Order: sequence, then C-alpha cells, then structure tokens
Amino acid sequence: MPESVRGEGAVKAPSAAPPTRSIKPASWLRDTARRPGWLGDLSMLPALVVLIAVLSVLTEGVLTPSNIINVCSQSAVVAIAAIGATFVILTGGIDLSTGSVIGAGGVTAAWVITSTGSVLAGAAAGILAGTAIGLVVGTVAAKLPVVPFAVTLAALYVVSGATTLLSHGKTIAPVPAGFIEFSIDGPGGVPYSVWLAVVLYAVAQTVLTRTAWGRRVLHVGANVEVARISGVHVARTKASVYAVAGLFSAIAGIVLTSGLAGASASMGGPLLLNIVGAVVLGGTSLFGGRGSLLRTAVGVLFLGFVSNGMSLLGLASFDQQIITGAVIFIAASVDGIGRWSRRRS
Amino acid sequence: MTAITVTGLSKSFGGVVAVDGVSFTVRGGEVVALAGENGAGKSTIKNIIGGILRPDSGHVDFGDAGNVATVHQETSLFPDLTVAENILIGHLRSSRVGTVRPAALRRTASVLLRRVGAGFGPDAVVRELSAGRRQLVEIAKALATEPRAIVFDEPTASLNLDEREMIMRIVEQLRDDGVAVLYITHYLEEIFRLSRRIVVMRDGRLVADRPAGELDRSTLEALMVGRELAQGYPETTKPRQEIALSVRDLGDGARVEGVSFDVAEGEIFGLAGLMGSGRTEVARAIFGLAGKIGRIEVAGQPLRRGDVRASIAAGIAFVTEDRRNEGLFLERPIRESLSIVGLGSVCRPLGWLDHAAESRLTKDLATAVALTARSGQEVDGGSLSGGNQQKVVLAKWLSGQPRLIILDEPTRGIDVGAKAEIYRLLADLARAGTAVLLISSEMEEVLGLAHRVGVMHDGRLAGILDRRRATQEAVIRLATGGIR
Amino acid sequence: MHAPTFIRWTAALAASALVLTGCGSSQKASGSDGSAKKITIGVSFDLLNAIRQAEKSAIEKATTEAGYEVVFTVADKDPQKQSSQIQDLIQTRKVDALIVIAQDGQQIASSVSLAKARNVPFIAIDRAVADQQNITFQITGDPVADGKLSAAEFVDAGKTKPLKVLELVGALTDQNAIGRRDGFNEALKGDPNVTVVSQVPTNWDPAQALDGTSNALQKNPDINAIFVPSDFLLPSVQSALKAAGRLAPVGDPGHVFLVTIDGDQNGCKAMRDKTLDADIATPVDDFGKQAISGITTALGGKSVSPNSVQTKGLSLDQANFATTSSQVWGCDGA
Amino acid sequence: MRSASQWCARALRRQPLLPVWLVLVLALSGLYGEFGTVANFRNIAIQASPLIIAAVGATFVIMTAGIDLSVGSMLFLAAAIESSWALASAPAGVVFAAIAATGLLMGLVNGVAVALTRVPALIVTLASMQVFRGAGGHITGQQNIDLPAHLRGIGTSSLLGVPAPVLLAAATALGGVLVFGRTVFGRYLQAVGSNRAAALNAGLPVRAVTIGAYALAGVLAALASLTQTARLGAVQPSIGDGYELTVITAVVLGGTSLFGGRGSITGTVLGALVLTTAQTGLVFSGASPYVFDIVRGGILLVAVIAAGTRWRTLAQALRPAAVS
Repeated sequence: MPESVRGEGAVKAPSAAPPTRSIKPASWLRDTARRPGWLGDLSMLPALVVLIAVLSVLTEGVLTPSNIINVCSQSAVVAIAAIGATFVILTGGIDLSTGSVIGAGGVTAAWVITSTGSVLAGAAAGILAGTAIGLVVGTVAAKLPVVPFAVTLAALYVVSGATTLLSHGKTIAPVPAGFIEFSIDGPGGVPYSVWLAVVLYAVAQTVLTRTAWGRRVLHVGANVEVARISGVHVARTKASVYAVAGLFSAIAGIVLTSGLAGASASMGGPLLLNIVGAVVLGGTSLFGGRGSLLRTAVGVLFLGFVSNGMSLLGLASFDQQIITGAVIFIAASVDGIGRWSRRRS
Repeated sequence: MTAITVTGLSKSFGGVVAVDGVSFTVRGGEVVALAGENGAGKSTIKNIIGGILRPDSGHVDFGDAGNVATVHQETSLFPDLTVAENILIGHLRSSRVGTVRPAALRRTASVLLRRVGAGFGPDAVVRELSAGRRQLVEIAKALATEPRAIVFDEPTASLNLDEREMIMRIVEQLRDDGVAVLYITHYLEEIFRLSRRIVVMRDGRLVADRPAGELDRSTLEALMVGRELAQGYPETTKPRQEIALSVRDLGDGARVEGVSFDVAEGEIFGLAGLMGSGRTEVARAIFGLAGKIGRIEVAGQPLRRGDVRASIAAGIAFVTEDRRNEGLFLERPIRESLSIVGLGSVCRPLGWLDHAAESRLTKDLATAVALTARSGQEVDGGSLSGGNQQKVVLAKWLSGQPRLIILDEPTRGIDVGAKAEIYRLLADLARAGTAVLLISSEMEEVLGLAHRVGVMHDGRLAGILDRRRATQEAVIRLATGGIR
Repeated sequence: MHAPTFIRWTAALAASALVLTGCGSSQKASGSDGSAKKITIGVSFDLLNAIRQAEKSAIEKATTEAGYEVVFTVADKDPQKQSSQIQDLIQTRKVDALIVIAQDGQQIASSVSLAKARNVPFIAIDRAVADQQNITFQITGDPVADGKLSAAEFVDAGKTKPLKVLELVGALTDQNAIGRRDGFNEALKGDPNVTVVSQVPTNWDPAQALDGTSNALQKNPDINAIFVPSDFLLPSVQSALKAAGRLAPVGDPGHVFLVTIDGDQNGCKAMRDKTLDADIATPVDDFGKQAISGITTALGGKSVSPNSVQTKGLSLDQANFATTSSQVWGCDGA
Repeated sequence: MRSASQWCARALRRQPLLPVWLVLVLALSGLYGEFGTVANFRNIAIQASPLIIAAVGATFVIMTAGIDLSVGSMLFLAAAIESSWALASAPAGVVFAAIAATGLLMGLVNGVAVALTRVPALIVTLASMQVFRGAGGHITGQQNIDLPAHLRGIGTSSLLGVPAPVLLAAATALGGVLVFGRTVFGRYLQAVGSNRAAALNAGLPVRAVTIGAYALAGVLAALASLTQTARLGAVQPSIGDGYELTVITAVVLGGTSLFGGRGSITGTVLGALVLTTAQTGLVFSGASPYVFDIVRGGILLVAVIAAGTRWRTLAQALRPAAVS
C-alpha cells in the first residue's frame, strides 16, 4: 500500500538535486548496487571449478556423469541438513544439535516404518519429532537469556543420549526396499534424494528472498535491536529458525535412513562438521545477516567433491583429514580476504 | 612551541578521497577546533594523527611534544575491566616479568581521576558507569601518558550539560597548562568558547584556517556546508484538539516515576532535561522497550505494557538515540531498513513479498525524507553519512500512519544541512496531524521547534512550559531542580 | 582492488598445489589403473586400529598371492562415509569385487544392494551384515563363542578360588560387543564360583575403561577378576589396577584374574610377561585367505558355499602359551 | 567473624558453582557409602586432572572471545608424538620437552591463523582439528602403541601422597589464576575479549595476545595429553575424540562467557570437578552411560541459564564495540 505513505504530499521534495554519478557499463560487475544478488552468492564457484579441474587432472572419472551423480547423492543428506543450519547461522546463531536431531528424526522414522510398514507415516513421525525438538531448542534459545552455542551443545548431549537410550543403541532396520530405492535411483538415473534436495533448495532460497519470514531471519541476524524496535517478533523468529532447522535435520535423517537402510542414534554425529563447514565455506557469515542458500549449495558441493576426490585417489583416512582441514581453512581465508578487500574499498 | 604540525596529508580509501592535502598546526597552549560536516574528513585526520591510519602522502610532526593522546568519541573502554585498569591499560608493565601490581595501579589511577574531577574510585567496573563517567575515564586514560598534545573527538556528544561544562573546564585547564589541543565537535558553541583558531574541512579539503574571532556562527556554518543555510526553524501550525498521547503516572520501575503529560495531534512536545534525568527512559517506556508502570493511551486506547509490536500497531514510531545500533542495518541494503516497518503492507498472502511494491514503497519513503544517497537503495546502510542514516531511520516509520512519533536526539552527530531537513520534516509531520515527542540535548532545537516543553529532573517531570514561557533560563532552572 | 584479487588467486593456487602434492604421492602408491586386465578389489574398512592393520596385511598378503590389486578406504566410524566410499569404489573406480568391514551391519544394506545391482561380489569380513541373501560371502569371528570361551577360562579359574568379576562392555551399539557380553554372561549363568559384581560400559573408549575400572574397583574392593572384551582396553585396565595398588603378576596371591579377546601385540606381550591369564585370539589370517578365495570363486561365476562362515577364536592361556602362541597374529612380530 | 562471612558471601557470588559441587558431593556420599572415601575423592581428582589442565587452556582462548575446537585433536597429536618419541627410547625429560614444544607449535598454528586471517576461530579450529588428528594418524599409523614404563610414571607416581596428575592439574590451575589475575598478559587477555576494537585503538598487542592465548591452550592440551596417556599407559587413535565439547562444557559451566572478557580459572576448575563428580556418581548408580550425556546436557543448560542474565547484559554492552 504505497498510497498510505505519509508525507508524500505533505513533505516537499528536496530542492537540492542529489549528485549523480555515472556508472560505466563495464563496472557493473564490481558495483554491489547494480550486481544481481545471486552473482555475489556464487563467489565460491571459481574455487569449486579449480578444485574439480585439479581433481580431474589427478584422477580419472571425476567428471563422468555417474560420478557427478555419486557426489550429488552422497551430498544429499548434508545438503538438506545444511539448509536448516543456514537459516540458523543467518540469525547469528549456531546449532550444534543438528547431528543428534538427524539421528533422532531418522530413528523415529525408522521405528514407525518398521512397526507400521508405512513409509509415509514414518516420514511424518520423523519430521514431527525433529521439528518438535527444534522448536523446544529454539524456544529455549530465544526466550531464555542463553547463547545458542551453549543451548545447542546441551541439546546435542540430551537428544543423542535420549535417542541412544530409547533405541537401546541399536540400529533400527530393516526398512522396505522401496524406501532404500529412494536414495539409489530416480528419474534420469538421479536418485530421488538428490531431486528432493534440489527442490528443497529452490523452496528455501525462495522463502529466504521472497517472503517476510526470510527477511525477518536476515534482519534478526543483521541487527537484533533494529529488528526488535522495528516491530519484528524477534523471539518468535529465532524460535522458528531452530524449528525449521529441526525440520530439515529430520528430513536429512530420513534420507540418511533410506541411504543406509536403517537408522541409528549416532549416525548423524559425524555430519555436523560437514554441515557447518559447508555453510561457512559457502560464505554465509557466522555473525549473521549475510548469506544465502545458493552459497550453501556451492559449499556442500565443494566439500562433496573434496571427499569424493580423496576417496577416488585412495588416500589414507588421516591424509583425508589433513586435506579436508586444509581445504576448509584455505577456502574460508580466500573468501575472507575477498570480503576484507571489499570492505576496504 | 608547535606541538602538532600536519603537512600535506592525503588519504583515500579504495579510490574515494577522504583527505586531500590538508595542512595546519596546533601550538602548545592553544585550542584549535576542527569543524566540518560528517564525512568532511575529520575522523580520518584524527586517526592519522592518532597513528591508527597511515597517510598516503604528507606527514604529521609532534615537535617537542613527542606524542599525542586521543580522547575518542565512542568510548573505547573495556567494560569488564576496572577504571584503574582501563586508565592504565597502556602502562601495565610495571615490572620486568610482566606482573601487575594492583596497589600501584590504583594509586596512579586515583591521581589521574582527581585531575579530571571524577567523583568515583578506581575500583569500579566500567560496565557499571554512566556515559559521562566513562568519558571522564577516557580523558584520564589520555592524560596517563602526560601528553603535550591531545586530540578530543566529540568528547561531549553523549553528555548532559553539567558534564559538558566539566569537560570544557578540563580542556581549558589543559590549555592553560600548555598542552596543545585539537578539538573536534559538532557543538558550535563549544567551538566558539574554547578555540583560538578554527580549521574548517569540507569534502576532504581544508577550506578555512582562521582565528575564532574572525568568524561568527553563520559564516562558520556556511563554510562547513558550502552554501548559505536558511536561518532558524521552520514554521509550525497550531496543534489540533484531539489528544494523541496521554501519559499518566508513568514509571519504568527504576529511574523514572510519576510522569504525566498529554500530546495533542499535530503538536510537537519537547522533552528537555539533563542527560540521566530520565528523558530516554520515558521514551523507551512509552514505546514498550522498558517495563512500565502507569497508564498510557494512544488516541484514547490503552496501550499494552512492554510490547513494542502493540505500540507500533497503535501508531507509535520511535527514532532512538542510537541509530547505528538501533536504527538501521549497517550491513544490509538501505532498501530493507526502509521497508522493515511497512513490510506487512507489501506482503501478499502467506508472507509472500511483492518486490515491485516494496521498491515503490521505499522510493516513496526516500523521496519523502529527501534522502540523497548517491548509489541508490542497494548500498549498505553503513556506507551512508550520519545525516542520511538518520533520514533512513525516520523514513522507515513513515510507511504506516504514525499517530505519534518519538525522536530521541534525532540530530545528534549529524551535519547542519541534514539537521535543517530533519527540522522541516518534523514540522511537516506535525502540520499533517502527527503528534511529535522530541527529546534533545540541544536546547535551542527544542525551543525552536516545540509547542510545549516538558522538563525532566531526576526521573520526574519537573514542569511543562508552553512556547511563550519556554526560555533557555526557565528550562535550565527546572532541569537543575529549581522552582518554576 | 588489484592487490587483494592477486592474493585471492595466489591463495587458490596454493590450495590446489596443496591438494596436488598431498595426493600425488599417494596416487603412485595406489598403483596404475592402466593395466586394464588386472583385477582390482575395493576394500572398505570401518576404522583403522591394531586389529584392522592385521586384517589389512592379511588381505594384502592374500591378494598378492592371487595377483589382484587392492584399493583401501577407511570410513572413520561414519556409516554415511562408508556408503559413499563403497559407491565411489563400485561406480567410479569400477572395482571387480568388494571386501567390507561394516561400520553397521544393518546400515550397510544399501551398499550390499548396490553391489548386487552392479554385479560386484560383496565379501563381508570380521563384522556380520544383516542382509545375508545378497552378499557373496561372509567370514566373521563368533563374538558369542568368544564370549563363551572367555567365560570358560573364568569357570576354570573359579574352581580353585571363587571369582568376583568386573565385566567391561564395549559399545552398546556394536554387535561384536553385545555378542561378547551375551556369550560371556550366558556361559557363566548358574556357575556358583563366578559372579559378575559389576558391569562397566566403556563405549570402546580407553579413557572410559580406565575411569570405569577405577570407579568399580573403588566401589567393589573385593573384585578379583576382570573380563576385558578387547585387547586395546588392556593398558587402561592395568593402569587402573596399578593406581589401585592391585597390579600383580600371574601366580601372585594378589593377582587379579584377567581375560581379554583379540590376541593383538599388546595381549601377546602381556601373556608373555605373565600379567594376563588368557587371550581369545581372533583368526585374522583366515579372514584374508577365505575372503580372497571367495572372490576368486565368485569371479569364476560360481557361488560360494557355504556363504557364511563363523570362525571361533583361539584360546591362548598361560598353560598352552608355548605351543599355541605361534598361531596368534599378535605374537608374529613380537 | 564478620569478615569471614563476608568473604564467604563474596566467594559465593563469584563462584555459584561451589555450593552446587559441594551439594553434589554430599548427596552422592550420602547415597553411596563408598563414594565419600578419601580413595574415591583421590580417584575423582585424578580423573578430573586432564580435563582441568585442558580446560584452563581453553579458558584463556574463550576469554579472548575465541573458541578452540581442536583440543581433542591436539591431545591426540601430542600423544602420537609422545609414542613416536617413546619408540626411540629417549629419556623422559626430552620426551616431555618435545611434547610441550608440539603443544606450543599446534597452539601457534591456531593462534596465528586466528590472529592474522579474518577466518572466524570456529572455522580455523574446525580445520585444524582435522589436520592435527590426521597428522597424529600419520605418526601412529592408527596403531595402539604402548608407552614405556618411564613415561607411564607420572600417571601412577605421587608426591607426599598426592598423585602426580593431580599435582600437575593443581599447578596448572594455580599458574592459570596467577597469569590471569596478576600479569599484564592476563589483563590484556581480558581487554581483548572485552572490547577488541578498543584494544586495537589503545595500541595493545592484540595479535600477540590472541596468539599467546591459543599457544597457551596448545601447551596445556599437550600437558593434558601427557597426563591422560600416562594414565592410560598407551596411545590409541581414539584419544581425545569429542574431547573439545567436554572441555568447552567445563569452561562454560564455570561461568566463562563465550563472548569473552569475563570468566575465571577457578570457575573452570569447578566446572571440570562438577562434570567428573557427576560422571563418577553415575557409575556408582549403575546407570546407562547414555544417561550421563543427558545429565551433562541438563547441568550445562541449567548453569547457562543461571549465568544468562549476566550474559545478556554483556551481549548488549558489547554490541557497539563490534562496529569498528
């Protein structure tokens, strides 16, 4: 309702014309004001291209369609969980409980699937469980005077402990063959899990850029006081973000259950580093307010190719660790230098 | 006895020239004022002199002064350390092994605190001090180096009248002791009171370096802005009959109690008082940011307590005193800061944003406040000048139909040109029927704009003066606890 | 703007150089894939530790004898990583057969079906997998039997002196740990001379084993026997005993009766030093040999029968040490 | 008398965890007869020692508003170096010096990366966590390696009846208190964590202080590794796995703010003691080990909420400082 803008008639336009600056066509890429937002989101893409090029030289088969599908399907779980983590990090928070919620969601789903035989019921139960956990964590993080790092660390312990306790530490299996198929095959030879991840990214990116909720998430992260004073329901936004993270972690847990043909409480634990690593590698700021899902997608693919490449090269696991660590650091510092130079100019 | 000699300083940031060939000197025993609008290059000069920035060309020479101390604008103290530790943070190394001797620290700090006339001890934790006291700590810290030259950067920006007076006395004392003082401020009266010479900067260049006696207020303003400013304050029309805001026995449960007043539609109600008298607390309690006691009605409807969203829904807008941290997003496009309050009006069902409607809205808002941001609405808020930032904060509230707009220090730290535009905007808002609650430390501004002036003293409303009776003397008498 | 761009690209180059140097050396080690005819076997381990190293050597020995090539991957206890690595082995490296030590016997199922779909023989060793229909061959130890064999040592010793036993348990999420526990407890059921007075979970973590043992010895000072379900927890247990002043060699009246499972270098050394009473050794060499012969059979187009083998451990105790130790893998290099 | 009670009140205000710990100890002693014995307290003290040592180091880092996720990996890499050195059968003194040097080096790597690049500490240490563990794996070849007797010595020896690990932990804690409270470095640490921009403006050696904090954390992680492996008697690939979260839990439990600038070494020591005592208590109760995770999470949450009001004011106070 722009008509309702006050002062449009009441306030006179300024007498002094604003000084204008002509922008050369060639400089539009460098001009943050003119450059389309998504272009900035792809700042890690050159690094990804370099990585793939290097890997292709070192080993064969990297750029074959089947291997690319492999990388995508292997990354699907981290990718989906990283959507939720991106929203949390955009508010300036962090969710250390992601891995444990992946376990909890997967175990719940697998338990319902094995006892009722219905995949749909299981998926619904898993999603419900994950979202509920996220909502509780988020409500505590938003309403009580605590830092997200500590709350979600506590939640990590409680959720993984409780899931292990309730599942007696066992793997819940077997699940129906059709459910396993979800992570193996799909239209065009690309597994359904990958299609699901793609759709979820499209939806989440749209939600972030095209809805009021997405805007509020960015604003809470950019400056919580400005948001509060401007009428944003800060506590509700924060709580909702953790609930959304719980939702996506649970979906990731269900996809992982399908990929592994069974669920165990501990299965999500090792993924936390990759999830947070992918979000930050993509260039979403840990301080909140800056970032996007496009960035996270590039970060996920980057890590996916790193681990795929190392596995193809047959590297020993300790060498893989060293290289993963070094790559995360170098990629983060390259991006950091880039942002630093932009800030300086 | 020249203490600071600046010769041909130039500095640019990523192609933008901030300071261009500036030269001047400050001698021992004199105060030189550095004046200029925001973005004129004063801070860059200060940072180069203070050694924080390195110039692209030119140099700074301290002559026999040896070193220079800087008193910063935004206090650069450590909230978790004690006063003594803060003052002597640069001089902690009292023994060779790097251990700290608390007793010696405390003694030295006490001496410095006495020198600035502080009425508090060295053991207090800085977090618990008021803004004025922190500024004193800041000065004591600068004095710890026994400097022969000091740069003051807006030392009084966040202080009340008493505290400003105290700071100015300290400056005068330092000057009499033979210290060279470079004084940066927006308060022209301080410039004329303290300085012997005035250096004026505009767009990174030095435009004047003259004895203070040769300049008067309007010439100085003209030098700073580069054009003649319209004199005085805009005309305001008579308030309407309807009461927009009614406050009864308001308290915040801590410093403020028993505050009652009404503001009519179309009225500009000034709230004066010393810093710490509770003006800001009243504003925050009305807006729902602080716990409130008492009764507030907006257009006859009672307001739910402690609920910002309810206040906004009732038509209250609040421009806080801290625009950088509470007003706009420094690291997001200004479009988003502009549309945040009116976001609901550009939303379709399911919270779907209509980007076209949003950009129409923000363009209209920017036009309404005469926002002169050069590069459009996609630049980050942090890249704007203080004046433009304040205009963005004001504009974001105009998307609704504010019944009442509360402004806390709306012109603090912004240049004269932007000030005039904000005054005109307030007058226009009032003419259109909005009630305006204006809080300001600049008495002239309150007296020039407000229909009535409420004066706070020690957490209570000491009295309300209408325009005819609201003179500087009357306000000060009430503000300092005198009788009407 | 120019200088930082330069820095960025230098950094990117440095990153690629790092990956290059890091990988270059290992690629040589893994051999050339060029000689097309050679049969390549993909091996996926759950983790790497002493017993896995022994299993790795056993596999390497057997493959060299058979003239095959090996590609090793290790999943670091992450089932998702293991599944990815197996996918890479099958679909990109195009290995001819797989030898897998599953991180999780249930969750390996999708890898099993992938191998089945791509006609790659799937051999599970050491840890059982749930999907028995679709695997080519499986050879594992028998955790329940190993537990029972351990218990037998306690029953024997209990005849001379009643035993109050502290039972350490591995990870509750691990079938091997649960099997060893169940076999042990079942075999002891009803024996009047041996009572389990305390069960301490260790999560296969030496530090937890140490603290748990210390605490249990504190709570039950009359403990005079400890069942240790894996050799790699032995140093922790002995540390705890030493701290409690309870460490004494076999034969000493203050000796705490100790039995472990695995038969690694630690265990063998402790047997030789007479600080350990018995060690149930896993037949690691069998794993390698039988896995490779299974592969040879499968690649020849025949099915392996029987397709699942459980090998019992070898009881090594102080009485038979001189005659039996040569058959225990941990005693080889010692 | 009055000053004594005042002192008590002040101590209580400063260390609210102290009564929590005392109540925990009393309750457990009441529940389980064997709990309240000298031998058991000795046990708890020994078990808490490595945690105390590593957590004191982490306190320095967190005090600068940093974080160190690589503690567990540093523990492992130091242990790996120890085992490799042990193979060369060097005298204990040389081994100890080598380990301390390793810790220093690892800490310097972290510190330099945090101080000189713009990468957040969380990411730097996330990366170095991988690198250190990988390097450790390289050295040990993922084998279990027994330590020779002279290196196990400090795990079991004692001085005047006090076990060596406890002595080490006590010395570390005391040293930490002194460094933190009585040295210029300690003040600078607090200043950097309290307001980094102001520290830069005041010309404090911000980078050096940051590097120093991480270097100290590295050395102490190596020292913790030494006590831990000496007790275990062997170096295993799983050493220190997930230890970083336990260490951070102890520090946060002790009341040190993750925003930096605020906290205490004594709080950290108490945090480590509460965690260890609770764990021992659970073993006594015979509960499932997973219950410990739940209990630990619960304790952390309660402690954090209790300290929360202070944090919130801190967060607000720090906001302006974040913009430089």
